Amino acid sequence: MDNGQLLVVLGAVLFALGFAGLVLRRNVLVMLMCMELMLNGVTLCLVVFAQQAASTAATVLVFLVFVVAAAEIAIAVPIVLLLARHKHTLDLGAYTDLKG
Amino acid sequence: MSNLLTLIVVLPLAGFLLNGLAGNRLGKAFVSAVGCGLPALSFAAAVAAFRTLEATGEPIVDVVFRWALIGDSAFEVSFYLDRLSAVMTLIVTGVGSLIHVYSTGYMKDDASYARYFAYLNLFLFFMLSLVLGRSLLVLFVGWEGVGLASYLLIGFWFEDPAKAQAGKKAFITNRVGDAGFLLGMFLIYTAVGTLEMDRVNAAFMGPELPAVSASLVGILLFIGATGKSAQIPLHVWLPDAMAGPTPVSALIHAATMVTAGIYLVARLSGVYLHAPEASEVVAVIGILTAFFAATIAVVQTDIKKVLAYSTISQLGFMFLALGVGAYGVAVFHLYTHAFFKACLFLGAGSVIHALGGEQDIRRMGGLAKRIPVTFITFAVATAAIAGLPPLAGFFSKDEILWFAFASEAGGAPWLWALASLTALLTAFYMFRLLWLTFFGQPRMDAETAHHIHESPWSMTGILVVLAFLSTVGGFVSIPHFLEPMLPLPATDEHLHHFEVPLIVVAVLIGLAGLAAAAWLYGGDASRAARLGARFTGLHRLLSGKYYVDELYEAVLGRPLWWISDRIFLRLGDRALIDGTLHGLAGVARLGAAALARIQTGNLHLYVWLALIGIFALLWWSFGHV
Amino acid sequence: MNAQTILTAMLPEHLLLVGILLLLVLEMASRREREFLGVTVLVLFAAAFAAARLAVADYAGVPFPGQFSVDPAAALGKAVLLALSIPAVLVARGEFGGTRFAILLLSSLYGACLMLSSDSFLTLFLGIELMSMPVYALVLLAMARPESLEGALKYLILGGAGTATLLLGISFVFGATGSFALPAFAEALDSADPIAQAGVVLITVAFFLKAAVVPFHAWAPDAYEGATVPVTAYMATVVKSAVLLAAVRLFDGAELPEGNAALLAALPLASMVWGNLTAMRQAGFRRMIAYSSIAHAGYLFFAFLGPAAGRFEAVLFYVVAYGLMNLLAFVSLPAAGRDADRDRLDNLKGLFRRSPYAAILIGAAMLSLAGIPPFPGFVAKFLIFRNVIEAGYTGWAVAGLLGSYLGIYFYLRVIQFMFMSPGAEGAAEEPPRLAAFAASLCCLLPVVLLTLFPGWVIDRL
Amino acid sequence: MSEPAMLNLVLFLPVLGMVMLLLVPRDAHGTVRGLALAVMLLQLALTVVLYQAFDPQVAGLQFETRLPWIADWGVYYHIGLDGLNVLLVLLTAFLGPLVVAGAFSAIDKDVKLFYAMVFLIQFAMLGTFVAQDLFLFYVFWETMLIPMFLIIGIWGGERRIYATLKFVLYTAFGSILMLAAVIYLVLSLQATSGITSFAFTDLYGSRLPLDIQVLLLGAFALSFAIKVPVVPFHTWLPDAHVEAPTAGSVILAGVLLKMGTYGFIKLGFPLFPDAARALTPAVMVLAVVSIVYGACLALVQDDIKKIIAYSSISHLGYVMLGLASFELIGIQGAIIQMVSHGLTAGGLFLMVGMIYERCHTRDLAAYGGLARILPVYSVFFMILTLAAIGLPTTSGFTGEFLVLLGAFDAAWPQYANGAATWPLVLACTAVLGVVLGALYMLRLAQKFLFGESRAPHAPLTDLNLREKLILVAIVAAVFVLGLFPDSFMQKTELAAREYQQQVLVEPESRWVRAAPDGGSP
Repeated sequence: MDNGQLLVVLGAVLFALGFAGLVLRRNVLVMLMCMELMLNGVTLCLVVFAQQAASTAATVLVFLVFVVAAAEIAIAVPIVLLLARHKHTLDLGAYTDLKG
Repeated sequence: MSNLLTLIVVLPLAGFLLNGLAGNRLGKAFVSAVGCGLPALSFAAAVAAFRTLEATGEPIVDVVFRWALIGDSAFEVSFYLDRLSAVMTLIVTGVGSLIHVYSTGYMKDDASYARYFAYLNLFLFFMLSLVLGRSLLVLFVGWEGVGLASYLLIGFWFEDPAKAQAGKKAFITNRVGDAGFLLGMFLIYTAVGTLEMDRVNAAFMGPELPAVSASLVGILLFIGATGKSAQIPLHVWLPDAMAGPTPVSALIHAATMVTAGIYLVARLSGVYLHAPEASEVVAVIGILTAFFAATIAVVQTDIKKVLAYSTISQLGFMFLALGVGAYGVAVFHLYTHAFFKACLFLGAGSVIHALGGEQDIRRMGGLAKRIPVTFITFAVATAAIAGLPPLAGFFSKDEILWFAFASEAGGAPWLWALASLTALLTAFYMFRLLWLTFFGQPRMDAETAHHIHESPWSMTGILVVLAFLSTVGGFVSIPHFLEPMLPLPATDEHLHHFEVPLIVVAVLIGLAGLAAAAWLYGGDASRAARLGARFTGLHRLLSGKYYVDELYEAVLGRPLWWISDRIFLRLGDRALIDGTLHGLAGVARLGAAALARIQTGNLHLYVWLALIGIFALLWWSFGHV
Repeated sequence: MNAQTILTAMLPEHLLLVGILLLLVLEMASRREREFLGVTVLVLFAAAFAAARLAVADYAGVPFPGQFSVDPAAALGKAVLLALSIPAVLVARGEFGGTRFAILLLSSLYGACLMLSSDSFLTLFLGIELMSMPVYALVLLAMARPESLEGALKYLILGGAGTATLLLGISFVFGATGSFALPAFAEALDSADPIAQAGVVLITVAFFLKAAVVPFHAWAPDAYEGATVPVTAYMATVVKSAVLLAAVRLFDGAELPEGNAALLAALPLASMVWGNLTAMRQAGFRRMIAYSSIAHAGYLFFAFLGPAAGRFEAVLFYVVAYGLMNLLAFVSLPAAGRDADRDRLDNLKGLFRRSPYAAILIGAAMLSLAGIPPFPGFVAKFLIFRNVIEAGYTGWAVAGLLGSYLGIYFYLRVIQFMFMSPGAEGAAEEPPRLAAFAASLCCLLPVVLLTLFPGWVIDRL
Repeated sequence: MSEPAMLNLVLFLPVLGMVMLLLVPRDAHGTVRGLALAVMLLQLALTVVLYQAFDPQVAGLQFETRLPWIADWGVYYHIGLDGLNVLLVLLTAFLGPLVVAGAFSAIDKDVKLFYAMVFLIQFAMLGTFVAQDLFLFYVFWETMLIPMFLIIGIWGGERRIYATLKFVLYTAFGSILMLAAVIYLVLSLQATSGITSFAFTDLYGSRLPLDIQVLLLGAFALSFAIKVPVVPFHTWLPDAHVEAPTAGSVILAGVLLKMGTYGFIKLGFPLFPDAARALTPAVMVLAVVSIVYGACLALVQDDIKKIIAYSSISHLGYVMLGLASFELIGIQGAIIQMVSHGLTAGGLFLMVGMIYERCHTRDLAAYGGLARILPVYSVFFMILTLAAIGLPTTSGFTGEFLVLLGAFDAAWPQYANGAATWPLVLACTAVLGVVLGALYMLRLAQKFLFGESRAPHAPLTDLNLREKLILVAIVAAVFVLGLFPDSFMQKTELAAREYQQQVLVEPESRWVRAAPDGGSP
């Protein structure tokens, strides 16, 4: 098992960790971080594959991912802020008005 | 005139339409004119047709229109007049017209006078198409039609639920018979390929028989006959049918409609000649009906009910004749019976009329002097039915007895014995009726007694005519007239020396009945009372009409209702079918609730779902690579 | 690559861009909402028209080889999407906080267009993100209602997870095939390499999530309910359609290998049942439509069981019929004081007495969504299931039809409210706005066309 | 005007009527009613002209129109008259004006919408009958649901919502499976013979392997059987009838149920002859069960409408019996019986509606002796009752008699040559059904018309002129069909024979004999 695969697995693990975080952590901000974690996992995989295939396209995609991640946070943070102001908590459990 | 037959049939129909649509507006005079005139005309037409038949000797066929042509099988509406249907037509139109005239007096004060005559004419129309119809189809049309007319007339005074009920009962009971009739008709059609009765007869008389058991056909058709002619087991409706106006009972339930069954069998004699089993059934059913009906009649107290059971019994006699192959004789008895039974009913009507609606003979008596004409005619008719010579009944009944005894087509001593016993009973209960009604002490309350009056001439006149006919009618030998088409059965040579003794016996029987009745009911009828007290059980059984109605109700009526209500409606429809559907709907609703509950609004749960989904898919796809 | 191609091929996109800029400028100039509305509609119309022209002209051009190409199908798809968004805008009057709504909408559409002519995963990814992100914001627009925040959050987080999943899938496919070109997906579909398999699955999941297929649907009801009517309409029709059309482009020629059929049949079937059942007990119109859209996503993905050739036709016709009918319902919704009231199904009670035509239009929409003839929804459904059976998946088709049967009830329920229930107490009737009328008109005409001459339309797909 | 154009006109007149209604102001009830009646009468007139022009000597379609609709899939707008649908079209057009006129006084809420819906359903029903293209047929078949859903749901009784949903969901379930079968059938034709077509004539006489045929026929038959309705798929009918407004019941009983039987004779059996022959026993058994079951249930009802509703089940059982006898007489009888039932049941429902308008109850116990209070009404009611019983000289007799004769005619030989006894048993049972028929109908007449007079809302006014005219029309038709059915049957004879051939002898068909796997995809 060479480094490449090792890193891919690592990336996958990061992704899984992020996902797990989404499921387990109650704090909304932490959940957002977990999302970032997922994206980082993906980035890692991408970089590895880019290395193997020596493709510039992959590298470009990596940068795209950064941009997207940033954008997502940019939208997410105000939402969280508004929610926090509204509910006075960051606990996800509080946000269950929409259901059924 | 080519389509004379159509005219015969259509005239009463015109009467029905005129009276039905315009009767109430145009007044009673018009109604009576139309109601009696058109039947009379059609009687005239019948006579004319009869003459032409006599002249040519060839049956008259009159095709009206084609009802249906399907593939190569055509159903035509056509009328057919031969000697048999000629006799019937004359009886129907003749007696029919008389009773119409009688009705003008009897129904004089009834509110729905027009409706009454409309129905009566409608009945004649259907009865004539029954008699004249060439194909079984047309006959069936008439068959059901007279049923309808009888239904309407029995329930004529429909405000009384019991009367309407009686009408319904008659209709339903007849329907049962009709089912058999239909099956028989279908069977004939499949076997012979036509429904025209002359062809059917020809086919069965022909060289090679149709590939079907004639007996089966015969029995099926006979089921229909039992319905219409009130034979066991479908006799139950006729007594109730007395709910109708008395002239109706006379016309429909004595003289004409109920004899349709006899006509049917005689008409299809070709079939029955090849159906010994069927004929045997006919004979046995006939004699049994005759006997049991007679026994019941002995204890009835309603004047019309007595006559009703006597009618059933007499019809039984006719079927006995048919059963032993003496078709002509059966028609002969039909013919005489039409006269004296009509006379009796109309007489009864006159009595009821005189007593202001009283029908119970226990509250009559001593009327002989008060209403002499009615009495005399009634007495004559009674003698006729009792079979006293030289009255009409004597000839026909005697011939029946003779053939029941000696016919080679199923005649047997026991038939004769039972028939004679029945004849004795007949004589007895008829004279009993005569006595209780006309002799002895008046038993009605003073009020009624005060109002007793002889009926108007329009009624009495008819009574006289009918009485006269039942006196001389016997001298017209119908069997002889019908011989060409309905040959009498051969009789056993060895028995011929019995002929004269039998006649004597028959006469003695009649007189015996007379004597018995006189002895029992003479004076204050105390002997009868004592006799009744002696045999209470028997008495109850008889006055209970052997409890056949109750039996049917218990065996058919209630179970049918129970099954329909409990099994079909509650269990089948509500529980099983709708239950299942509602169950499914409930399942869907529950599912919806369950699924909606998953949507708790908790994001974690949502992500869980996604996660599970992903892993499931991954696992699955690795499984399937 | 030459400027000429870039100009013509990307004309719709360019027009959208122009529109955005124009609005930005306008915002400085004036605050008149009507003008923003006018401009937006104009731009959308122009863009749609341009796309349609390209499609009719059978134009095919490759501005950015390997990344972005335009073929008639893509152009047609764009035209449909752009056209569908017009009614949503028309009823959005009052939703405009300044120009935000319009700008976000246009940019989201830009992303949608990008998806439809993407040749590589890069463009596809870019398109999807560019389409989704503004929608997160759009959901947020109804800030007045706290639920909208919640809806936006849920949408955002699940959407983000979807993005990540997509990317991971992409990277796996890339790893397995060493290429970002879309055909790589088809390649991976057949390959036995577990990495490739994983990639395929993850990408499919991402699309399921964006199109709200069970069990990745959970965000949809909340987001739909959180958003305001026009936004919901936009999400339910345009976004979903864009995703599906993109999926068609992704699968392109790929026939499903026997094994993978269930992959694309099982979950859609599940979402038919799930969506239809859950919709039965909804009290809010948007939420009900959300579940119905979940079910419809199911039908749409069934199209992928069918032979590759027929997919685009089937999906496109379906989204047209489905989108039009949804919009028809949304634009005909009776206005009410509060947006929340407007959403309540009770608000529809006795609608026929108050405004018969609105009731009739909504009714028609419901019946069409239920797939009852003669409405276009039926032909669309017929087309899809015909393809499925043609591909030999009779069993799945029957199952799917039965699943769609479950849906009939709740659509009828709406009609029952409108026609058979006594009127809602004190439902104030404000006269229908011109815009709303125009909106319903530009839904209705195509609907009539689709109803009477489906053949004519299908010929042109 | 050429006949084909005229047929199209007849078909689309109701749509025109709807458009015209749009222009009428909402509250101008008088105008709406007048317009509706006028359109319906015009339609009837045109239909009669067409009927006269229909040539009984010509086999196959007449007044045909065939235009491409969805050309890609071989779907055509293809309509025409043939022996099987000509009478039903006539019946539909005949009942149209009566329904409209009958509703004049009954419907006073949303009048405009009501007549629009009546038009719509008229359109859908006519379309179903004249369609010669499976897709078109299906579209019309389903479209019919919408107006009926509204008619029952808006103008119905207390439990109308339950009833109407039950009706729609019941029916839609059948149609869904039928849709699958339709698609499958067309595709297999495509696969076996390369023809892509929905035309009946192309699809007839499928050569699929028996098991597949049975499945497909099952799917078709289910949806038809629900519509007929055949026991045990009937429970929607009583509810629908009871809750529906008079007009709804009349349409339902008069025409709509016939769509089911028509489906069997026009599509179900001819499309899958082998399966049809294989399933005949089942069909006949169900038919007879319906006859008896329906009659028994009618016997124990106390709601007048329910009695007539269940009697419909029983009567349509006769139709099914005739169709499944594959005997010319039986088939002809079945067709006549369809029309006859349309007249009698329709008429009876109208009459129930008339009394309901006066007394606002359908409970049999509430009535009695109407013959005294409402003589004219009672006469008509009696006539229709007797027609329902199948008394000779009425249309009911023509139908029942021929059906039973046909059934017996088909059954007896099998029994005689020892092949099978069950057909004979069934035929005889059906004949006994005649007795039950008299039983429940007379029970109704008995309690309703006779006995001492009582009614919830005395004094009652007898029929007015409008009502009289309606009933006279129906009764006249009943007697014409009972006394002179010949000319009608001539029109249908060729078609009936064709149908018989299609099922019994293997006809030449567009289907190339398929491979065992049915050549299905």
